[in-house]
Amino acid sequence: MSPVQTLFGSLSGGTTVTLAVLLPLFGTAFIGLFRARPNLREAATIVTGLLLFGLVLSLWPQIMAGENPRFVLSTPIPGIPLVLEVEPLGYLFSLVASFLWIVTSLYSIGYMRGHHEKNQTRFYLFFAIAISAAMGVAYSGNLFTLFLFYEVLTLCTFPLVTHHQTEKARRAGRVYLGILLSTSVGLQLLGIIWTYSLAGTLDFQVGGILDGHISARMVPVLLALFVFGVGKAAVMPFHRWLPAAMVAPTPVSALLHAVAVVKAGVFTILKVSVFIFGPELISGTGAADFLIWIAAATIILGSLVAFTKDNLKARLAYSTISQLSYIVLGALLANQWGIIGGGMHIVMHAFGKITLFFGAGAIMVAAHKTEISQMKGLGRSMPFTFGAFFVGALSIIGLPPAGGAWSKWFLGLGTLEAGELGLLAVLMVSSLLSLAYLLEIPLKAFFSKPDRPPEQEGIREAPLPSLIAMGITSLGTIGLFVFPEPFYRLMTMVVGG
Amino acid sequence: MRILGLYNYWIFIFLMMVGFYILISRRNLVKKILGLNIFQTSVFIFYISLGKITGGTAPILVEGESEVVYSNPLPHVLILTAIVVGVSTTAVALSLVVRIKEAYGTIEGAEINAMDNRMPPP
Amino acid sequence: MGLFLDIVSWVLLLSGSFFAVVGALGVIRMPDLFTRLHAAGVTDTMGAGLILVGLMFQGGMSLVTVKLFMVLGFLWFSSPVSTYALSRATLASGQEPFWSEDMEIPDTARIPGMVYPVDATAEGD
Amino acid sequence: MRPTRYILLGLSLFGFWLVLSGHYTPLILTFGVLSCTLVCVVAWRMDRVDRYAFRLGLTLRLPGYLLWLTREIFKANVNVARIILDPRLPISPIMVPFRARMKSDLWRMTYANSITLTPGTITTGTDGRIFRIHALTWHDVDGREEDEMEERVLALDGQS
Amino acid sequence: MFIVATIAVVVAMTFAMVRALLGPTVYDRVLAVNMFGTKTVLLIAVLGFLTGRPDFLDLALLYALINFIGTLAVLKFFEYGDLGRRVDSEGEA
Amino acid sequence: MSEHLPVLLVVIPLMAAPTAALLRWGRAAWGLATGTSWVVLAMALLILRRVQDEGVISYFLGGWAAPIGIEYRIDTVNAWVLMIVAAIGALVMPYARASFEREIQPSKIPLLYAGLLLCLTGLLGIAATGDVFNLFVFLEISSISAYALIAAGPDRRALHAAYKYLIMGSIGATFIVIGIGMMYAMTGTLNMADLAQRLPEVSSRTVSVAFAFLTVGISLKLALFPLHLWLLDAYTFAPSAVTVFLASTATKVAVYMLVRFFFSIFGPGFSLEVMAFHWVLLPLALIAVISASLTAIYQLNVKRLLAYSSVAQIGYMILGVSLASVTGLTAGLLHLFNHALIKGALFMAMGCVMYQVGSVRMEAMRGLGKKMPWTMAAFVLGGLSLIGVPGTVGFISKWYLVLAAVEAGMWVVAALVLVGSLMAVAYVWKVVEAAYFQEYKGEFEVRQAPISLLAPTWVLVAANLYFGVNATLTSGVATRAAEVLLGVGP
Amino acid sequence: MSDQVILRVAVKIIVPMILLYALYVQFHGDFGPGGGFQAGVIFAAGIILYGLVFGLRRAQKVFPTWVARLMAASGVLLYAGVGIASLLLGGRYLDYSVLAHDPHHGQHYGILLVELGVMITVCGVMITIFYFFAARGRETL
Ligand code: NA
Ligand code: NA
Repeated sequence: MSPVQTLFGSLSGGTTVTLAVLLPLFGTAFIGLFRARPNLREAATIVTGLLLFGLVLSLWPQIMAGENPRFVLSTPIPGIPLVLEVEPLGYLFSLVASFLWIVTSLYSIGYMRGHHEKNQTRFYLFFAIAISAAMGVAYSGNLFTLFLFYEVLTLCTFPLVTHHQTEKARRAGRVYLGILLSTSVGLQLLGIIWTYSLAGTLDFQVGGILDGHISARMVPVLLALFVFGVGKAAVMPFHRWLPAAMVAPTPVSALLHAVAVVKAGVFTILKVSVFIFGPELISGTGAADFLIWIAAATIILGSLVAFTKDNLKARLAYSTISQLSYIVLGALLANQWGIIGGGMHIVMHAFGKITLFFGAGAIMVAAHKTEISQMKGLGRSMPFTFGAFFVGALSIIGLPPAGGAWSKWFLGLGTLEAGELGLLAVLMVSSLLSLAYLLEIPLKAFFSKPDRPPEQEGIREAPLPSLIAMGITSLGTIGLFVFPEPFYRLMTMVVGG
Repeated sequence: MRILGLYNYWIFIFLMMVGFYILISRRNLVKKILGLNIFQTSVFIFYISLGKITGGTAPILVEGESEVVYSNPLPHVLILTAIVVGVSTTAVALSLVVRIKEAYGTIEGAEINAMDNRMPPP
Repeated sequence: MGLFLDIVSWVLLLSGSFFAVVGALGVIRMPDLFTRLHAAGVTDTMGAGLILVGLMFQGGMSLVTVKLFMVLGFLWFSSPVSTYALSRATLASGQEPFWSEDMEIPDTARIPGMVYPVDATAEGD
Repeated sequence: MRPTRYILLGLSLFGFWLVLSGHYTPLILTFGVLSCTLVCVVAWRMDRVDRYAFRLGLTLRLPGYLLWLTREIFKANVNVARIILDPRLPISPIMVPFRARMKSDLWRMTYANSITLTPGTITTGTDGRIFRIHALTWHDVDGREEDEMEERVLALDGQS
Repeated sequence: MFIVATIAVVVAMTFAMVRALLGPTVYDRVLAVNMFGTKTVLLIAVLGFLTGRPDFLDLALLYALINFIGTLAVLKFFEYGDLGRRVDSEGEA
Repeated sequence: MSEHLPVLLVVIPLMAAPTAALLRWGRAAWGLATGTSWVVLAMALLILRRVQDEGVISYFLGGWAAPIGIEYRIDTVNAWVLMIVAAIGALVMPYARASFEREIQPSKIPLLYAGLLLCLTGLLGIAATGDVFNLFVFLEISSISAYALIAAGPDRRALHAAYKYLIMGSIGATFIVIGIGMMYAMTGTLNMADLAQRLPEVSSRTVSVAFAFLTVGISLKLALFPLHLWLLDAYTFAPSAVTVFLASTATKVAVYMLVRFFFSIFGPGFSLEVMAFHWVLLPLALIAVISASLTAIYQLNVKRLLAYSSVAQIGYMILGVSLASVTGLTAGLLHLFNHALIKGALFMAMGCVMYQVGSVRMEAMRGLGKKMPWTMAAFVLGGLSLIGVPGTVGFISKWYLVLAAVEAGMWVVAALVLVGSLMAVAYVWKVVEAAYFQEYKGEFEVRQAPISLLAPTWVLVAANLYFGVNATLTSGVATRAAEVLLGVGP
Repeated sequence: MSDQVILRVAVKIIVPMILLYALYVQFHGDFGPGGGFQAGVIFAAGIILYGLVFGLRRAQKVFPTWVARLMAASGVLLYAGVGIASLLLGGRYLDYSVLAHDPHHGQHYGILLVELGVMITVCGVMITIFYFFAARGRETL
């Protein structure tokens, strides 16, 4: 018996699933309770995170056994229950989110205190709610439930994005909420209701629910409603919210880019592709043809824009936009390798990008630098930070020995399976671009001479908790290259391998 | 009788038009109420005409006694009720006008609107 | 007897109608408020009186007649009071009665010791 | 404020009730008595508040006077109607003061209203014993009818 | 015969209306409206007989009463500017 | 006694109203009003349950049969509306105490409770009665008391607002009573069930005229665009508790009247096929949704902003009704309830602000996120519900509405509904930004609103969330009511 | 100048008759509904006439404001109370036949009481309204 099983073994699958969604909410009670005592407050977050991760892990045997634990919360609308159900893809997402929450919390302790941020209790509170929503997204048993948690995630990250409550934050918040809500309400919800009126159900089913209920002519329209309606996937032209959200504290960026938000977006698209439309409907009708090229365009344009940004966080943001469309591309290819690659890239990009953001945040806290051109020679003062940054960059580019190599490899196979050499070329060009815009940073830090040397005196490494967090994620990135097996197995279960 | 019934309808329509016209064309609050009253009076006349057509169609039967038939009180009651409603509305309206006059110093709708607009947006 | 009553009633109604119309005509013809009040008095006293009495003959000895009588009584009671209130209010508002310029008051019509408005006007000129 | 005044008032009101009612069941009669009592109470309260109580002018000469008045009213109406219908509209309006000799307000009001009721003359104001009379023509106030009217009203009061 | 009376009363009412429109003073209009009211009382009475339903007489009496009080109230309002004071010369204490 | 519930429901508040007016002490009147409203709620719930269990309840006043006797006839539709009105009443009364004490002269307070009770009586009566003329009488009882209540607002413009409402409301009432008279002239009955039976047998031209009069009249009472102008000032200047009450109940009952006349009395066949009312109302509803939402964005007074939003929300209800399908009517009826919860919560939150800050202008919201956290949190949650965020009642309404539009193949309508929701984001967020992104700059110390204001507010907020997550009951009743109205289903 | 003897005497004579007529209408109107309303209007008209001539203050001494308000309220209570009474006696709301042993009498009493309620309310409301308006002079209207 593992300690995990000792702790949670006695719980039934359905209970565990529900608990996984509710646990972070219980955590908020303690966070609120200890608002005057920061150490206890952060301890509450970490402990909740550990418990949550343990809870998620305890589901592993059941998932591997092919069981899908399920729990109906309520029935808001007759025929459309609010239901939680775990399948391998959602499980994969929940593993990533719950694990990275712990790491991000650890990092936050260093960052928020080092940066003397205000309203830290609120920060941890909404962070926990966001995780709860992310778990809800991961375990949604139907599209309705997913939409509910998707929107809750949008709303509870708003106070995080606008954490500083400045005029700039207010404007960013408007863009953030404006794009995410208008796409989800205006397009996604319409798609969902349309789906319901066609299929009479919103349940996620293997092979999809729409086949036979929709005319081939309308499939691309409905699919487009979802691809653009899931604003969190940041497919162009609905990507502006992600760079705007850069005003937030770095741990929030980590949450947005790696842990929950954008991942919830691409996860939704994968889910819709696999369980609502079904791979056969998409590939059979050629419905995704033009959408695939929009994803491809986003990949290239995102990389190009990233290239032009001197602000580190902005560059990372556009990098994310580009990388997310890899996953969208995988979902829209809707073939075996595309889906596996897309799912794997959720994990790989999460670990790689969170490492990069931790690095960016650490540079900001320790050296107060935000522009890449100012970072020349910083590597000597902060070797550990830039080392971790380098590892993260490798993963995003897709080079060994980082996990990103695997997902990019599978996505490449997916394009070949679809016979689209043009798409393969897009992937290659984008990787080359990311090689250029990401590796520039550690190279400058380690090998360039600072413009004004005296300025860098007194700069030391980031606070310890942040360093530990970076260590964990960069090691994880490498570990994922060595040991991608669990996630690969989950994804093969998704595609029915 | 037939002609009289028609007369009633013409009076009804005429009063309705006149009342409605006064109601919408006057800016003076009291004149508006006058118009409203004429407008409502037209309805009473309309109902009186109804009483002539349908009066006596439906008698009240008292349980226990066979066929004790009273005259149909229904149109009468309806008119009376409508009058009560109209009078109450007029009373409230006039008391509002009194208090508007106290508060604004005028009962000209245009002037009151101008004063309202001059005040800071609510 | 019934015919006789009917004829009486018709005569009353007809003459009442005559007075009502004539009085109303007077209200239009007369030059000022006070003189109009006289004309209005015609409709209120004779017009209403004859018509209502005419109706009483139709009503016979019944509650209807009692009520008609009450209507008449009330009209005859209230009409002079209203007339008085109207003329008084008009005078109070400063409006002078119409006075034809070429009018003379014979001495026989004068009450000793009274000052007539016409004299006051004449003296003022 | 004497009780007899209210007894008299109550009785005359009850007479009024009986004429109107036509239903002589015990229930309705009871209501009648109660109603008259209630009205008397209100009248008493009014008298107390306004201190303006006067003797009820219930006299047997009243019907005779009313008959005479009706005849006068008819005569005057014919006159005024003739004026109205005359194309020349032969009016000569005049405002004259009248002296009224009645002691009681009740009879002064009766006199004033009688003047107004006969077309051709209207009472436009009273100040003590002086009435201001407006006449349609000066013939209307040559004094003869008015004097007779005054005598008859005085007779109602028992003054003459 | 009732119809003759009805027409006569309506004609009288029309004349009253004409006077109300002509004015010229507000008191002329009050006179006209008051007269219109008393003629309405007559009309109700005559119409009751014309239609064979003389049970509207209560209404006629009520109307006469309200017409009377309304006239007094309007006049008092024009003269004194309010309805609450006493109308005799002593004024209200 | 339980068979008398339909009439007791109306008579008890009717008796409480004059009693409250006689009480000299505001607190005593408050106690009476609150107790009455709770009793009424209990009765409304009992009625709803009985209707669910046993079907239509019919009650003849005085034991006379129609058409002389007045029938109180309660099916799922009225039971539903009764429950909404009673529930809001039961929450507004306790809320009113502190609010009135701050905004109203003490000597007038008992009269205001009397007014609220009378208005409650009228609204309940409209919903309970099965007699169209009786409905008119109750309509005017509620309207006249509403005029008086609005006029009690602290700003002098409340008087003018009440006057304008009175004029428009009375025109509407007169149109309605003309329509009722025409129906009576044609059929000789005022009973709704009898009317429904006899109207198809008579000349359809006169019926059409009656239909037109009723439609215009009810639209005025309903504040349907473009007849909505009275509502704006009325909601803006009325005392806070009155605004809460009227915004959550009065227009809802008007929608009920519309539905009752169109579907139960004239019948879907006549209303939809002969008159095709939905082709008139649908565009108006859409214009209401879009134009009122757009105008709301530019308001500088939050109560006025919410008033514009109400006009838009009425548009949603009428939209659902004019889609004329089971899903559409369900959406409309569901939104009756849901919007009552939403606007109740939002206006209550504004009442709290009025209580502590003395203003509900946009500037007054600055920094209140910190100063009045519970109040503003309630506003945010209510606002999310107004927007239609999943997990709130607003979402359920939008769901059915869009579903009905999609089912009817009206894609533009579906899209416009969602666009309206996005506009709601814009105007709700203006308040949120003022409260949370700006600093409080007032001179005096602002404290948390008293618990007696916050508790009812949060009950409504909780209801917004609860019925947003578990709408089985509400949508079940609404669907059944829609089926009753369309004459389909069991 | 005038001493208003005409108005004062006329009012003192006519008001008691008006009041009695109101009560007559009240108690003879039970075979046709609506008597209560007319009676209330007529009664109130009598008081208003008195107030017009003798002044608001005196009218309020004869007929205090609180009495008018009490009447306005208690009439409604009476009206509704009769209905409740018929419920308590086992009938339907406003089913007066249960109010007495003989259903016919019961109906009679019921209508009487209900009409009385109507009269009291109408009268109270009208007088209250008159007091409201009479208390305000031209300055305010
Ligand atoms: Na004379
Ligand atoms: Na005369």
